[in-house]
Amino acid sequence: MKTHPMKLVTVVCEALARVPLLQLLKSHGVHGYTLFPVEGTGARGERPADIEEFANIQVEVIVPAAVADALVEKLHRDFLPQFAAIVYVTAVEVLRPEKF
Amino acid sequence: MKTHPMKLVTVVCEALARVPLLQLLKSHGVHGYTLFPVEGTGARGERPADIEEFANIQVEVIVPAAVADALVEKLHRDFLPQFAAIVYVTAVEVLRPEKF
Amino acid sequence: MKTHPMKLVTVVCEALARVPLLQLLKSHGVHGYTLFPVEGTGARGERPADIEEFANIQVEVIVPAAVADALVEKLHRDFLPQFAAIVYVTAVEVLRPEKF
Amino acid sequence: MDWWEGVLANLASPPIVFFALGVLSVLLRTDLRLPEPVYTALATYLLMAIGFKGGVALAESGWSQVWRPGLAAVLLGCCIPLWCYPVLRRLVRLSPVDAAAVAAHYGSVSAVTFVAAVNYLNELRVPYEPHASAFLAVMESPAIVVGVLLGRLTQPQAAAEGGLPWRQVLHEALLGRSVFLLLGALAAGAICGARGEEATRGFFVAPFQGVLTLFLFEMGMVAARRLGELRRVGLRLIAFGLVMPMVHGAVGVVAGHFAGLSPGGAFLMGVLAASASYIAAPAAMRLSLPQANPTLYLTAVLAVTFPFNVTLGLPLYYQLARWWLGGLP
Amino acid sequence: MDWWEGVLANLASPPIVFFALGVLSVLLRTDLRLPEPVYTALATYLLMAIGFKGGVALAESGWSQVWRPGLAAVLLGCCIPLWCYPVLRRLVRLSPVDAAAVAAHYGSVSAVTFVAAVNYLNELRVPYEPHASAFLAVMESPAIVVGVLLGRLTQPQAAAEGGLPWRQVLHEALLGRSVFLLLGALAAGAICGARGEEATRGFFVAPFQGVLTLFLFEMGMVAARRLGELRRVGLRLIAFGLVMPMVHGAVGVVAGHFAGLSPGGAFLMGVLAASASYIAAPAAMRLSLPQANPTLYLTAVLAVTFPFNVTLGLPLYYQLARWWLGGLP
Amino acid sequence: MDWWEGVLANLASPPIVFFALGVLSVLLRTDLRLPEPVYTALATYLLMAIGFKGGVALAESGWSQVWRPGLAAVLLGCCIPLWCYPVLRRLVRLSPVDAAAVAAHYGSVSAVTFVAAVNYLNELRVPYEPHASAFLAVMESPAIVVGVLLGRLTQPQAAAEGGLPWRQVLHEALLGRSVFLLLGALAAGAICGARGEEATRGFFVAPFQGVLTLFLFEMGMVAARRLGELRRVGLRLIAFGLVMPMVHGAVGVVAGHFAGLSPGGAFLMGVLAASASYIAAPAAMRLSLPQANPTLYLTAVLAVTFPFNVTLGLPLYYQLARWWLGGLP
Ligand SMILES: Nc1ncnc2c1ncn2[C@@H]1O[C@H](COP(=O)(O)O)[C@@H](O)[C@H]1O
Ligand SMILES: Nc1ncnc2c1ncn2[C@@H]1O[C@H](COP(=O)(O)O)[C@@H](O)[C@H]1O
Ligand SMILES: Nc1ncnc2c1ncn2[C@@H]1O[C@H](COP(=O)(O)O)[C@@H](O)[C@H]1O
Ligand code: NA
Ligand code: NA
Ligand code: NA
Repeated sequence: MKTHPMKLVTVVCEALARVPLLQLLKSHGVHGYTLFPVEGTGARGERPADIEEFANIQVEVIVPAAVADALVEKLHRDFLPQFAAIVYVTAVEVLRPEKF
Repeated sequence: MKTHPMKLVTVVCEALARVPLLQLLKSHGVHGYTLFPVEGTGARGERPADIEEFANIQVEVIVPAAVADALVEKLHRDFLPQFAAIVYVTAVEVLRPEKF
Repeated sequence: MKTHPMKLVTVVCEALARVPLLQLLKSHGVHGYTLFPVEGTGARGERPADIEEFANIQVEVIVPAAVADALVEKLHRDFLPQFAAIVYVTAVEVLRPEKF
Repeated sequence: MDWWEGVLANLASPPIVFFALGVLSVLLRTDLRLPEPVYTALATYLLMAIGFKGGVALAESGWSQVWRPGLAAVLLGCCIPLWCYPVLRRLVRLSPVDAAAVAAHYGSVSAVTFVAAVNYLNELRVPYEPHASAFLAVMESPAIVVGVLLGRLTQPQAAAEGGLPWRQVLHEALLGRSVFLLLGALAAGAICGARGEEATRGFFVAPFQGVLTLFLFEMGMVAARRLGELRRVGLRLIAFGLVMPMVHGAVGVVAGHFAGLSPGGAFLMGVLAASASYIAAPAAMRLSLPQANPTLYLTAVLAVTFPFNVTLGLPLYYQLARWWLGGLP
Repeated sequence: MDWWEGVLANLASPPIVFFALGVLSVLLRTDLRLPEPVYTALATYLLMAIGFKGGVALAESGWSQVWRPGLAAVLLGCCIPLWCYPVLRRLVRLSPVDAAAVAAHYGSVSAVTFVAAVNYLNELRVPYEPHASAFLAVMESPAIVVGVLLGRLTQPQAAAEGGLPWRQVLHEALLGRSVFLLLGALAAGAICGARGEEATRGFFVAPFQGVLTLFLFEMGMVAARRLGELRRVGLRLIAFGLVMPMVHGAVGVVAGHFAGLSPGGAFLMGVLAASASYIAAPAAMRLSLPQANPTLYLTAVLAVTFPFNVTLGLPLYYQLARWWLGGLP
Repeated sequence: MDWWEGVLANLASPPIVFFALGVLSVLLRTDLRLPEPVYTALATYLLMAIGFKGGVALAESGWSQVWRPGLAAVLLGCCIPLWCYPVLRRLVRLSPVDAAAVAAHYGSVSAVTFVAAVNYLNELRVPYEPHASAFLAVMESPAIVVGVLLGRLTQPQAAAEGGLPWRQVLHEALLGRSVFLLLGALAAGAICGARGEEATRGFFVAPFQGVLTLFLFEMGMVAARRLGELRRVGLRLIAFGLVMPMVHGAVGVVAGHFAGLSPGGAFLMGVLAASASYIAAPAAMRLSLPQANPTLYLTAVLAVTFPFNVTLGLPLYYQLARWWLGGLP
């Protein structure tokens, strides 16, 4: 089965950043995303999942490499300075590349 | 520490496809899986996590490369045409390869 | 945008191992982690998410390659013999490498 | 009480006001959200409570009074998809498999609409057969089976090309979570009897209307989140989702009357006929007729028919029962 | 009843005892945890219940009695941040943007503290204006708007450098989830009236104090999880979080009295002024003044002011009202 | 009432009927599922309610009446693992560490079984010591400590090879979530007294039996999901899980009687002895004796002993108390 290389961009951030993050993704032409409710600890303290607003979310989007570059650039400039978040990119292989 | 290359096959799909998906995995001799309740948006609309049946799940299985190929083939043929889903494959390194 | 290679170490284990696992991570100088409540099936039976104590968690940490090696070694020696768990490592690219 | 008074009384009842509030909260993008486990817990509670109370009543009234209206409910469930299908094919211009799937939804029933109707009668102090939830229980599955049959007959390759084998279709239709829970709670009520009801009154009876209010608040959000899809389903299907419930409501009231029910009971039968399933049927269709487009049926049922029924529909069907059968305040 | 008796009565009431138990469970690392959906469900219930009951009362008492204390509440909300800001700048030595954010929190209100205060009055059988939750509803937003204004005026580049545009700031302040839910439930109560209250009494009234008890148990854990951050915020901010509520409590009691409230109502106004927001304000600040450090405001509000208010604060503000206004047991 | 009548009365009570329904829903693969947060919320509620009511009673009855049966409970908890261990080694043929782990479970207690027993007495209007939940609270930990001791003594290298240090074992045993919650709620009840109980009656008392019913419905599903593991544990362990509770039930009734309890209280002591822990003990064993196989103890406790106790066990232990001690209806 032929698979096609794509980039999986992952953002872990405070749940309050949900709306701005999804808007940012949309404005970059991302066609879909998957969102996980998570708990976490990082440089900016613990985020126990006891109150939704103060917990974390993880958002994953699969995009072509070129889009990934632009998206990461944008996240670095406009998202990371404001919110408790980390961003990373993984190489994946997808079926049906036309979807992404 | 010696680690061993394996494939992580990820399926994000509507929660209603849970039983058929797990059956398909089982019939391919997959020894284990991990399942996440998720929210998502894609070509087939938003899937907010408000009613369990209409939300998404993400299922991850770690398998040897050969099994991954067969599994992806099967998913492509029998699963993707019927359900709102995406499938992708990531290269990972595991401990204790005999488990997978 | 320049990204930097790191390792994502993933542990899927029984929820009861939460405290020992987080202690182990902390003692290895891990600066942050992300934790998902998950369901799963593996060699040691099904872990449906019906009672929190008997469900699974997935913990992900991003660390430099050297730390990943030491961590995996430690997990192999002290964690895997005692708990129902799997461990795997993925190559990722991060922004702001000084955080990890 | 005329229709307009009935509408106002219904619109000013806590469950409906909070339903509207839920809709509004989505329209205003307030970020309110009730997590999925809360939805599941509330839905489970409502089905358990209504089934249990129905079962206690069933054990007291005995089978002799139940089989005729029960049979009427099953027949209604089987027949509604049969006439919805041609309407959906010709007037709404859906593909065969989409028409079959939508038809199944309108033949099946919505437990929450039924609960709101029972509540409406209680508010007006109108008597009705207390075992009426048994009709709800038996009316959920037949239309699903008929719908799958329609879909597979009209598109024979569909059955081959995916979709569950028949054994599993029946399992899905007869043992879906809501059908099982309702039938199970009915049986539990019949077993435990009045004494069991007495013991659990503080949980299943006293807070019931309040829980329904909270649940309809959540349903308002659920429905409103699908409003955006309205433009994808077309005006014809929207019209179907408004007109057919009225037709079915009328048919149901008449059927209930001829099956021997009191005016209150006939009203409930009308509500069941008018209501459309949004849990059991979508789940079954997704697995049994996967080629059908879920946006069509989910949107029609959740964003059109359900809101219509709980706000304007209930008083309308009540008036029908009042005009035709009399004896209602 | 003197102050000490009042403290003991409050400390021995189920909500406060369970609050302490929640704190203890975190300190002893017992691994107790109530999942987030439970928190959301309980918080929604409390806001719905209190808003609904207030709305029913509002419809009965009429607007004429409400506008004066309502206006007082809004004015208090606007002014508190104005005097907190210089205190936070000079005495607590926060940066301008941090001072603005913290000031917004202390001008806004905590619904749970208010609910605990109402409970306290009910326990003592003290009468109060039953529509008082309307003041809670209108007092949540103004301080948030003023706080953002302060932050952006004092650091003009902040507005440019991120943070929402003003339209969204207002949306966040006026349609945050708790403001919307409270206002909505007030409207619902006003629409449904006494009859609607009667119907939902078994859910919104009978179990209310017990639900509050369970919720405060969870709040004890939530607060205690932030205790570890206390050393990050500095003694000065901790002192602020203890002293300012007392000042505001006194101001609020007086304001309530001059706005025409009964002694019970004036006490509630004092509690509102003294309380600090831990949901609406943090959410709004995070999005509107993202440069402000959330550890500062969250810790001060959750780990200092909230526990102080529900344990020692309530009896204190009650004594103030009793000494100054009389007529209280 | 003879044994068979007692069985029927128990089997027809709402909690047990819904327990059976939960089991059935898993056997029929209905896809019903109550999410984990609902489980946690219900379990927390039940422990809080029972502990709180017990604490109120404790404050009234005073320590003098409590210490003898309390001591009996602790002693029973310590001794049961001592005789279970050789039985599990020789007759069931488990390895030393597995035998120790299973023994700990049967010495510890199940709060839900206890609650069902209290409910059973209430249904029959049999009086019992209202502070009996104190015995539940003190009987949870001792067996866990003894079990870990047994496991580590018989396999000295086990302690070295992993497993927590003793300080943490004790923390786990004495401050596990259910022990802490029960003891805390007992203390809360003792502090708040009758007045606090009055205030929270609408939450902790009125809906209690209904909540128990919903919880046992979920427990039915939880237990049934482990039925598949039965073939992994062997017939001998299954027999152990059926026979030992009867032995312990008899011992507990006698011990309760000699410790000065009323027949109703002695029955409850019998139930405690007969019950086996499925939360506190598994969690503690997993961390303290990680070499033990969790499938063995979880399956025996959840899929064998728990269902047996709540269905047939309760009426059986009741009959024992009735025959031996008299004075029961
Ligand atoms: N090294 C890491 N590995 C995995 N997740 C992390 C790591 N650092 C931070 N995170 C996640 O990112 C969130 C925000 O991080 P921070 O801004 O460092 O507090 C944390 O709450 C964690 O969920
Ligand atoms: N580009 C994407 N990146 C991440 N997840 C996606 C993407 N596209 C779709 N998904 C997920 O896959 C589900 C099904 O996708 P679809 O069939 O396109 O609606 C969506 O609900 C998302 O959870
Ligand atoms: N092959 C696999 N792929 C994905 N997850 C797995 C796999 N095997 C095990 N797991 C996860 O790891 C947990 C512990 O595995 P085990 O110790 O094999 O029971 C399981 O409950 C699953 O969540
Ligand atoms: Na119908
Ligand atoms: Na305030
Ligand atoms: Na025991």
